[in-house]
Amino acid sequence: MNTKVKIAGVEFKNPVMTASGTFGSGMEYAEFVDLNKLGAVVTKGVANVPWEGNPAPRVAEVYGGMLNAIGLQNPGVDVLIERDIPFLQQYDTKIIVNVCGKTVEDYLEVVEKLGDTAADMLEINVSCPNVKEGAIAFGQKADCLYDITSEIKKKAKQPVIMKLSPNVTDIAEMAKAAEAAGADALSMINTITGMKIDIHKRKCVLANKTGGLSGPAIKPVAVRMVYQASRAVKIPVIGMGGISCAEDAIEFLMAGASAVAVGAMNFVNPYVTMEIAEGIEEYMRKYGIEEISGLKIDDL
Amino acid sequence: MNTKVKIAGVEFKNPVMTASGTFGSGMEYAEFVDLNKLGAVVTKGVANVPWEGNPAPRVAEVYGGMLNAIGLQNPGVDVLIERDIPFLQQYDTKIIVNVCGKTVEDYLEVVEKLGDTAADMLEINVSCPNVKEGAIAFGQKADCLYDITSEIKKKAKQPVIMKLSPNVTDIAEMAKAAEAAGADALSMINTITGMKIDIHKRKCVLANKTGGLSGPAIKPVAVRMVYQASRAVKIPVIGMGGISCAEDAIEFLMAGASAVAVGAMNFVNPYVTMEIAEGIEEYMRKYGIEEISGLKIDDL
Amino acid sequence: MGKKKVKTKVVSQRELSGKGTEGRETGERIYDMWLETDLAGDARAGQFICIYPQDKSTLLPRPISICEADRENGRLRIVYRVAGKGTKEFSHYKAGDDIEILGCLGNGFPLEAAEGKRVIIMGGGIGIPPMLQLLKDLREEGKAEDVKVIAGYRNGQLFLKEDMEKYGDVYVATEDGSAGTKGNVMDVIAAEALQADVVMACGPMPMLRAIRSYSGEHGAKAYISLEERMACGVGACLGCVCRTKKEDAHSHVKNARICTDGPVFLAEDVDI
Amino acid sequence: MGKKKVKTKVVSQRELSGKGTEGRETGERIYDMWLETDLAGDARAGQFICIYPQDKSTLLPRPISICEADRENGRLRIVYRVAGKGTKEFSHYKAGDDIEILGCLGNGFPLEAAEGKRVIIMGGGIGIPPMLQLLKDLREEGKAEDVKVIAGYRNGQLFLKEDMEKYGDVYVATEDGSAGTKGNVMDVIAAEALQADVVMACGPMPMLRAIRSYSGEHGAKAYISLEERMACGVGACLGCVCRTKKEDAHSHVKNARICTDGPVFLAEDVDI
Ligand SMILES: Cc1cc2nc3c(=O)[nH]c(=O)nc-3n(C[C@H](O)[C@H](O)[C@H](O)COP(=O)(O)OP(=O)(O)OC[C@H]3O[C@@H](n4cnc5c(N)ncnc54)[C@H](O)[C@@H]3O)c2cc1C
Ligand SMILES: Cc1cc2nc3c(=O)[nH]c(=O)nc-3n(C[C@H](O)[C@H](O)[C@H](O)COP(=O)(O)OP(=O)(O)OC[C@H]3O[C@@H](n4cnc5c(N)ncnc54)[C@H](O)[C@@H]3O)c2cc1C
Ligand SMILES: Cc1cc2nc3c(=O)[nH]c(=O)nc-3n(C[C@H](O)[C@H](O)[C@H](O)COP(=O)(O)O)c2cc1C
Ligand SMILES: Cc1cc2nc3c(=O)[nH]c(=O)nc-3n(C[C@H](O)[C@H](O)[C@H](O)COP(=O)(O)O)c2cc1C
Ligand code: FES
Ligand code: FES
Repeated sequence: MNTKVKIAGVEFKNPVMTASGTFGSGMEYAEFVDLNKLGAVVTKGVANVPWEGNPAPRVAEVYGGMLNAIGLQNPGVDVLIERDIPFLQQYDTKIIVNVCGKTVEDYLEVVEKLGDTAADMLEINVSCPNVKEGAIAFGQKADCLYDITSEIKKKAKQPVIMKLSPNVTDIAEMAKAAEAAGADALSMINTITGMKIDIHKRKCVLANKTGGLSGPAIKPVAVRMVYQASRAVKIPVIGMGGISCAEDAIEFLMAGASAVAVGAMNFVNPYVTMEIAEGIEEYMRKYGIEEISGLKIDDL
Repeated sequence: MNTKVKIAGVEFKNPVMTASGTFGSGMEYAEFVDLNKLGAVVTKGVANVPWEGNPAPRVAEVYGGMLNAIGLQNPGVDVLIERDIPFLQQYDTKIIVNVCGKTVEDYLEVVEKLGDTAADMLEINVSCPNVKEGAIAFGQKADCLYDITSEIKKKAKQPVIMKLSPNVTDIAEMAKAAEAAGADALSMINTITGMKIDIHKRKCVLANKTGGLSGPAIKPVAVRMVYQASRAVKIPVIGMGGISCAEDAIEFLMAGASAVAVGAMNFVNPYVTMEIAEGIEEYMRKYGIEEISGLKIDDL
Repeated sequence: MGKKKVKTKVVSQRELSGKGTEGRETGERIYDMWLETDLAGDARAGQFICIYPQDKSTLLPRPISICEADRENGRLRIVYRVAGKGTKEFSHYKAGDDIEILGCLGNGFPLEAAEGKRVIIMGGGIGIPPMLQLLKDLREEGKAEDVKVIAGYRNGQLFLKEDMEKYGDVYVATEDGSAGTKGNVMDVIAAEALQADVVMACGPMPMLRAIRSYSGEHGAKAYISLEERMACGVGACLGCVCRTKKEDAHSHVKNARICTDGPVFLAEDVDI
Repeated sequence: MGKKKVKTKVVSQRELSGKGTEGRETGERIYDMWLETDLAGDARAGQFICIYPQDKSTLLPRPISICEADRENGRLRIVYRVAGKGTKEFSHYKAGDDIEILGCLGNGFPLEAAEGKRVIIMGGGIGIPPMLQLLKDLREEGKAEDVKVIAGYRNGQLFLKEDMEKYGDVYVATEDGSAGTKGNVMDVIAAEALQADVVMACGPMPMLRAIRSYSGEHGAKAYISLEERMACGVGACLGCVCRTKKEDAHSHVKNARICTDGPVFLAEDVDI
């Protein structure tokens, strides 16, 4: 049995990754998780310069999940390169750096700076719903997505994963646009825009009013989108959205994902990524499945 | 204190309605609920002719909610007019008939037949994600939505509520299109398309593969959409999606809804609609709010 | 007294597949629970109740057949298999716990159809529980000419057999041949050359299909209890349909609601 | 021993605001729970733990301060107010129940800052609990020149007052004037003409702001414990930030994480 997966030429020891923004730079969870046991650590979105993000409250709990409006606070790519990447290099796991920006130029600057680092792949977040300056449009309009993907592909030294927004009418169309522009892989879903109102305080719980919904509540939507997108394109899809256990991860792999990432559930169970990696193995053993790709069901 | 609300000239004794498709034609829940206590009963979607709907399994449970792919099974508008409307007329509640169709002509036929009935309002479902023949496009493209709304408005004798799909990039744009075409009110959200895979049977739980997600899991998305849409248009919005208690209903009313509808939670608590109507009154009493419209928070 | 959602108390619960019983190694865990509720007052054999799990990740009620109804004392018995999250939760309930149920739902078996007839009751696997109350009612009404019971089990774990034997002879079939006839309920009919005018049955789909063919071939009326995933349990959501041969009177299409028009159907009326 | 998520047993729980205590009618329900866990071994005053509710509609852990740490016997005490779903669930726990906690989190109060200083500890409302362990530790270390305690309550429901009095005099303020000085903790300072080189405090934001101004005006160092909504509790999600005066060393922006860089901050460093 073999749990290795290869995505755009990069080999991962298993298909379990951390979802960007939910695992810090790996450092914070290294006390709980043996990072050597993960396919990859995906870091928090990083921009060309430090971002302060949104005012607090930034998180709110909702039924079966949470809303967040962190607003992509980050220390800037230079700090990531000096501090976080070297930290992750100590471990036998792949490093995927999640990139955010307000303009195409912002993205390109980060991508170029990352070119000579140990980052194995770049994940381009064109879908964060919490940034006002228009970044959201990149992930919600197929032509914008096409353009930014092509630009990034021209500069990127590492394979590029485009991380798609679920807040769209047609995910397959977006997936195709990214593929056509040269994306090496896709990841999905980012959070679904939501809102919570405190009816006693008579105001939004989040300072930013709206925030991104994640956690088990969104899993059916995520599975559906992974299914639709993975069957619309030939490039691999990394699936995420509400994964809380190995069974959930397997559901994504069956739907068509080549790997999975775990987000909000790290907060509920800091050991969850390792448990999922083990659980997938167990399932494969039980059903005599040799390769991760054998989990995919072509004819669902 | 006054719990009455007026939507497009129709007066409801309170803002609590049943969500289409979750309350049959009222008959099924009349054993549990005193229909006289509800603002309105919204009937299951009805077409010009009987529809068989999708094969079973049609429902699946997911975290904090359910998927359904009923496929709009219905006995056709003639049966509704002969059997269901007279049944509802026995009660002191408003009757809203939910209308579905595959073509514009289908819709128009139903709308015309309903013209001389006791139906108080028509709710046009342009958003059911489970019908294959293209009906979905009406609710996912602003220009199609505009066209079908104008056509229906030309024929409809009753005020028309356009029920919007959440499976769109920009709900405010859709809301504006419906308003521009003459819609008297909007309702939202319909279900979000999702999927569930049985990893042991290795196939989709629903025969239709995908289904519509409803229940508490979708509430934050629904509140956000009601907020965005109600602030983009001047016509009233009826809010729904995951309402399970009075607090949830109040959240929608604060976000900008003029009334609310309760769907999947009827299945969990058949008395929930009545409890919500009472709970809203209690809240108003506690906070000294005189009118339902006083719950809306302009400056959220 | 109509359908109601009520709080009820668990009177007792025990595992039927507990240690010492045979076949436990196959992993089937079967539980037997008595509930205190006045819904029992007019419960009919073949009806079911819905139980709401407490775990808030699971919202929908679980349909479970009435296995026995103590109408005088207001008690219902259910016997169920641990199949997933909901039934797993139920298996942890103890005497005195409060749970919420919706009942009594569905039509139940038509006792009047047994009048003057040779009746065979057939239960397969977790379809056996509703057969107990059916057997009791047929015995008590006493209008059938004859009532025989066939119970098909997977293995030697013969739950409810003793309970049913209080009311008549029980023919047993086991898949592994560890008791009774090796095979299924239909094999018992063949092996014992049993004859019936009316069959009433509940069990897995292949068994129900076999009964349907049998009834067609032998001119017997077969009443079969069907299962489907449910949401409302009361006929409102149209989630639980089965295909019917003719247009259904309520739906006006060839679909009937198992929760309200069923779960018991005349086999020749449905398309299974 | 580092941060861990562990299963722990409830040793005991009682309601501090139970019948017979004054002020119950205001509706504040305060509970006092002891947990058995070796996380107690190196718990510091001002640190907190996160408790995971069992109710699956609520997933995020609830941060609750350590009120007392029995380091030898491996026990932690928490005192909390029923504020919503999670704390309501906690209030139903009984001795022997298993619960899951994450701990010990955050930095805690800097005991070394008290060395040779006149220290005033201030707790307001549900900010009082962490003051108990802080007081004990300051007493036991014995390096402060003087330690005084001010506890601000809403009403006569003076929870934890007796516990704190074991370790020193406690000045009380109540909003309704039913005990001690009428007003808040700052009113006690004025009324009693108390002086401090170092203030360590936890309580509602207006109180912390007042302490911050006081410390500026009187040249005292004020260490204040902040609160914010949390998701991870371990510094990974950036959910729980507070604004800082200068660029934070970790974040490189003017935001620090309350869960890891705090919850205790030097008042002059934060922008509240
Ligand atoms: C009319 C009727 C009577 C029944 N009587 C009995 C009985 O007496 N004893 C018994 O052990 N079982 C009975 N069942 C089956 C029982 O309902 C399921 O085993 C149970 O719902 C499984 O729930 P779960 O949470 O354990 O499984 P999960 O798989 O976690 O359930 C997920 C969802 O699927 C539904 N579901 C799963 N399996 C079935 C099924 N076979 N039929 C219908 N819904 C299902 C659940 O209700 C739930 O909504 C009956 C079913 C029906 C329709
Ligand atoms: C470092 C720290 C220490 C704390 N120590 C104590 C203590 O010793 N005793 C005590 O009674 N309370 C304490 N609190 C507050 C306590 O965390 C909240 O009262 C509790 O989380 C409310 O949860 P709930 O489920 O009852 O309320 P809900 O309103 O149902 O909670 C919904 C969500 O909001 C969060 N939330 C709600 N109120 C607060 C709040 N005030 N602070 C942070 N998150 C909140 C919850 O954690 C949850 O994620 C502390 C908070 C922090 C940050
Ligand atoms: C607190 C938080 C912060 C996040 N930050 C980022 C981010 O910086 N970049 C990004 O692409 N996605 C970010 N996400 C989205 C997650 O990576 C993931 O796509 C989403 O949460 C769905 O997965 P989940 O349901 O498992 O959490 C964030 C999510 C959360 C909850
Ligand atoms: C079983 C089921 C059937 C439904 N049928 C219809 C329908 O016929 N027409 C329609 O407009 N919406 C239909 N809906 C959508 C609901 O009216 C409602 O918009 C949605 O379920 C969200 O509300 P909820 O989360 O409270 O269920 C259906 C929903 C369910 C669960
Ligand atoms: S379960 Fe809803 S109609 Fe049968
Ligand atoms: S709660 Fe996640 S960083 Fe503090």
